[in-house]
Amino acid sequence: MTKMTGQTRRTILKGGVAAAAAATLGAPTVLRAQPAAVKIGLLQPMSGFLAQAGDLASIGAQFAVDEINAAGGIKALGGAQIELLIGDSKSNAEAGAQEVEALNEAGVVAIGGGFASGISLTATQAAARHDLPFLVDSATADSITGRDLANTFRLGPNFSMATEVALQNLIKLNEAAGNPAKTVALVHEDGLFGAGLAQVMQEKLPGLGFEILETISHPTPARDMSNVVLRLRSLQPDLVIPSHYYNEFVLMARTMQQQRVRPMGVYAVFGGAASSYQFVAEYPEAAEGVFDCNHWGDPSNPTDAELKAAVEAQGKHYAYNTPINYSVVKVLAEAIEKAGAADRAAVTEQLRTAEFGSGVMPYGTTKFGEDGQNVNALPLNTQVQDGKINVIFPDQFAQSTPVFPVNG
Amino acid sequence: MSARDLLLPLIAVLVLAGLAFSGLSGTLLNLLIFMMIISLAAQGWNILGGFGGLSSFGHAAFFGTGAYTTLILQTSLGVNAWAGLVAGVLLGAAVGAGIGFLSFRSGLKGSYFALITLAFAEVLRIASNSAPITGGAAGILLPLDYGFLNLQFDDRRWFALIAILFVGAALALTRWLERSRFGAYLIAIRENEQAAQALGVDVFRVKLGAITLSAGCTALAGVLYAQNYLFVDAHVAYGPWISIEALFAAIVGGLGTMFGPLVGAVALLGLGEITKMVSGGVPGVDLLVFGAILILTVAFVPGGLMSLRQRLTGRRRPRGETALRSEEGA
Amino acid sequence: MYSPLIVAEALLNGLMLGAVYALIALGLTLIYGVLHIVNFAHGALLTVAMFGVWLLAEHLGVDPYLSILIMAPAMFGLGYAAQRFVIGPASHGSDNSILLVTLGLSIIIENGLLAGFRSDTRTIDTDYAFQVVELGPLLLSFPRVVGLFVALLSALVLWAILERTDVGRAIRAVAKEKLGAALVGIEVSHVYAVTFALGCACLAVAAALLMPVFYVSPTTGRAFVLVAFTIVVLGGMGSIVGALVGGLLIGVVEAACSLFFGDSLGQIGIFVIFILVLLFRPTGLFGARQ
Amino acid sequence: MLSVDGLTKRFSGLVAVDDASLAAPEGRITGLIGPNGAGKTTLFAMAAGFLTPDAGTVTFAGEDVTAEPPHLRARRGMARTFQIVQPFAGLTVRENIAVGAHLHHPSRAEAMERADAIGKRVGLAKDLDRAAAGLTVAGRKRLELARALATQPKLLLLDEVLAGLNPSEIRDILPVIRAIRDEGVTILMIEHIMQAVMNLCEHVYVLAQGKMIAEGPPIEVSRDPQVVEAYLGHGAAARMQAAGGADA
Repeated sequence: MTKMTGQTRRTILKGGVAAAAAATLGAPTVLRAQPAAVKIGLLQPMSGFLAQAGDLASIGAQFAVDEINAAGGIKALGGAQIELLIGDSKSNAEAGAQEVEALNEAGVVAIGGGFASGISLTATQAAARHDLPFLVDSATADSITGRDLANTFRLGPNFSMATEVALQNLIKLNEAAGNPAKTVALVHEDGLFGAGLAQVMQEKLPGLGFEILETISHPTPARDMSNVVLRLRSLQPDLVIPSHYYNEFVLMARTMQQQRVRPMGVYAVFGGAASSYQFVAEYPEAAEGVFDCNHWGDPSNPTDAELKAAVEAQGKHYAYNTPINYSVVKVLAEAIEKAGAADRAAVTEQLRTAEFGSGVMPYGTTKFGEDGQNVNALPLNTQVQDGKINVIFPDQFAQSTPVFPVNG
Repeated sequence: MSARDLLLPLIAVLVLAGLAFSGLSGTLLNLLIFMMIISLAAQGWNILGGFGGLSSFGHAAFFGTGAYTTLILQTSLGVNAWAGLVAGVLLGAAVGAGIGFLSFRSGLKGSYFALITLAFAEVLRIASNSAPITGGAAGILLPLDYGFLNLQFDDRRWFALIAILFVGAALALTRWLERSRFGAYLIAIRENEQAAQALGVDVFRVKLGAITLSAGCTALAGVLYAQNYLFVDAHVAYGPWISIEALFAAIVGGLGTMFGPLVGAVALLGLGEITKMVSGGVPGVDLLVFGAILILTVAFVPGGLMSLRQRLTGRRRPRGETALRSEEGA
Repeated sequence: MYSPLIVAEALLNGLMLGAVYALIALGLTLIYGVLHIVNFAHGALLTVAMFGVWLLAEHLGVDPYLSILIMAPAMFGLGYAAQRFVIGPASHGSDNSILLVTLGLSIIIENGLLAGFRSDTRTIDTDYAFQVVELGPLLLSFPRVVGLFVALLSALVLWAILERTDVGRAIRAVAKEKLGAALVGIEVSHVYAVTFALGCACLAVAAALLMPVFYVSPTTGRAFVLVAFTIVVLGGMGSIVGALVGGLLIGVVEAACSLFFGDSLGQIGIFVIFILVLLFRPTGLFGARQ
Repeated sequence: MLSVDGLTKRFSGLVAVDDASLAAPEGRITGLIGPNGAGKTTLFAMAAGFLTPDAGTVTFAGEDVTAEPPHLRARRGMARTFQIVQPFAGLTVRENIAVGAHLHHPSRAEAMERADAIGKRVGLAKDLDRAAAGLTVAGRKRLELARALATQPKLLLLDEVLAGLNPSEIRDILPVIRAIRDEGVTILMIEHIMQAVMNLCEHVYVLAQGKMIAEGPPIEVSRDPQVVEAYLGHGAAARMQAAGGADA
């Protein structure tokens, strides 16, 4: 890792007041005579039940910052370095909003991240109070960008976009195998994420020729998945479409293995574990063959492999949080570059009108629509094959062909 | 209650308002607002737990009802925020009366009362997490729209001022409790229910009145919370965190005293910020300190911070102490 | 709606999990029966025991079931110290204070674990975690079958301790007549602490039974503590038999609820039972009428 | 003023009070005596509404109050003290008495004023600002009495207010009780101390094993050999006569 030089400019905000105090005590040490550093905020759950996601996200964001700084910083500002301030949303919406206030006070030009929909909803609104541009990473609720908030943008795809792609690909998958799958069971966590996704599926699947046998909900955290799996055993659906967070996904997959429930496919949309290398590494048998339609880095982009290596160098398992937050920082830096000033309004204006790269995400050019949603955002379909997570759709990114039905 | 009785609440309001307008940074102003909200919740808790000796572990039930009510009315019926506030307080009070009716009719007190309030709050949390009217797990988001009628202000000092005024009103309410027959009856019940009954106190009605007032006050805190963050979900509204914060602030500050909950909220949240700063943001350390303070308070200063002041000035009023120990004789 | 086979298996699952619930509730009800306190820190202490089991497995490679031999004495000691040196002295014997002190204790434990271990969920991977015992057409989870038998065995051991040992006799004496026991020379605060410690040892066993199939994070105990309270109230505060029967019953009810109403609403079922019992039969099914 | 007719109370099979009747006529001091465990306090609790009888009626000032809860009886003018004193431990003596005074004085200031006056009358003048928890046994007994008096009762039910006091303390409090009677308050008292019963009561009831076995003027009852031998123990009659003779 040659790019991670000594000047890591990562500061974790130590609580709201501490940040304010730090801000008044003067900027951190600046090497040599340089233009004032540009501060970018990253809001992630560094603690709480989503802490793993926040950790992976911060690695990606820091990687981007180091890369940009090593390449000479923001050129339009005379090579100003970027300083990344990480705010801990503590995995809850209220703390997220409070951290936005702290980041505002610390003088950031823009904020990226959010991760969960609930947190992103309040955080973007808190940022709007200060006209602070906020680029949401992977939070998927449609409503995040549908609220006339001029400061709010989203890099990744929303629910509607993702489910549309996921269903198209599902049909393709099924057709290629001669349409063996006809019945579906939906298993979802009862939070914003899982319930929202299940609702979309319930509306769309019947029109596409699938029969929904049952929709099973469970709370997060779940103590036990054996009843859920028992119901699956009784229903014998061709497909199981789950939407839950990491632990529950793992619990369900392992219990299915135990109870010998083997549907034609487990087809996750934004699956909590289905495209996580931790799951694949720890429970290869349970993970084998699982499909996911999720945020995912472009496998043909060499930086993606570098990010994976950087994560693994810290003894952690790679997941999508790293590449998408890498890309969030890249897009924000580009917007600052284009604005030519570390000015919130100017950056917002650029985000609204200009076009950007998409970092390591497979979006081509990033262009934000009227509502702030990246119109080119695209989830990728992956499948766990022989202990590796391979992209199977769309074709231009595909690393291998899908195996379906899995139990055949 | 005389005009003189209102002097102290008035001074408190002036000091706090002066602080709000003293050019605090945004973060500190937010902290002040949050302190006022927790203070209100704790002031509500104090009416039942401090004056009435009935420790509730489920004040979230009232807080959440206040928060949800105002946001639901505003987002789906277009009611203005002030009407939402009134409705939130009334509905919160009604939930309090309902829970009180069931619990007190069955004669629950002590641990049983604490546990049943906790269970009610949990039922509400689970239900609101899936009911469509509360937005299910998504919660309810109130759009940003500044204006006095919307109870949203571009300059947050005004919001702080409104919160401070409500805290002042709750202080006055507490002072009234200390000066009224209702309050005397409530304290009498805390100290000895049977003796109070023998003296003509309608125990059931006084308790019911206390939980209704208490719930209304905590519901108001919920309304302000919702109005401040413009968002609630099941965890924020009905989660155990607020029940615990309310109880902490009231006990640490001084049970059954007028200023206890306010002092407790300011001290605990202030300390929480300092702990976070010192611990370098290690999660949990601030709450760990809270827990230790709670135990130390119960063990060594059962009268709370307010009793420390009285000890220093030599006045003795062992109220809080007996509030904690009231069950001994029963 | 479901085949009888599935229903039978679900109910059996519930019964087996209920046995572990019963073990958790056993500690709680024992403490209540003798000390007359509601130990709000019970869930947090369970979490401590689960982390203990996890640490032993993760760093020393100790099998979760074998770790009972280490964890039960360790939790016994911890429980003894907690009651003798913290809860007892700090709460001056009043009901309300004890409730608050144990609440404070649970917050300290939860957040201490949070600071030390963060909120990640930890699991133990064992070969047998997802093995099944085939009982005719039924597939029963091996760890649950173990859970059922070990939990029942532990209850038996606890009963034997209470009935057949000197310390057990002292505990029963204190439970019945504190003053009288003190007068005949029993050191009440010691007996209190031993009782509390026994309750914690039950938690250690429960933790070891849970860990192969469950995960632990600093707040895991919360999910169990309200279930345990429900069982204790249902069985009658202080009744050992009540806790056992109540635990098995709640396990089955939970399984049935979640099979027919889904896991999300199945949770409400337990709280509703809890509230109804408190309101209409606060002495529980096996408690003495007051 | 008060009459109870055929009161019966059972506790899980045991009959604590069995078909007991008594009357406390207006303006007089009536006594209720009996050996320990006779059911006197249970009978009292039913009269004041703290227990519901299984059978029988309680009539107060001509109205049936059997089903009324205690606080409503208190409002009618029935006040009681407890055998085991029940002070509001955390409050001052004045505040304690004021709770009783509040029954007819909603204003805090008035209630406090009344409390002062009543406190002085029962001899607690110098203790008014003390915490009730800090009182001596005698002080607590006086406080019980003061609180009950503060409700301005028509009928006072006194449950062993003299128990635990030393002779000089008893001598101090007897005139206080008599003065209360002289103001027109009817009194029904449970008492163990025979000296006091002979001294104060105009009429006495004897309860034993839940049954009313005798009634009449104290002298007569004390001379009833059946009462003496069966319920007050050997030699008690002689003691009572001696006490009564010396004082009356």
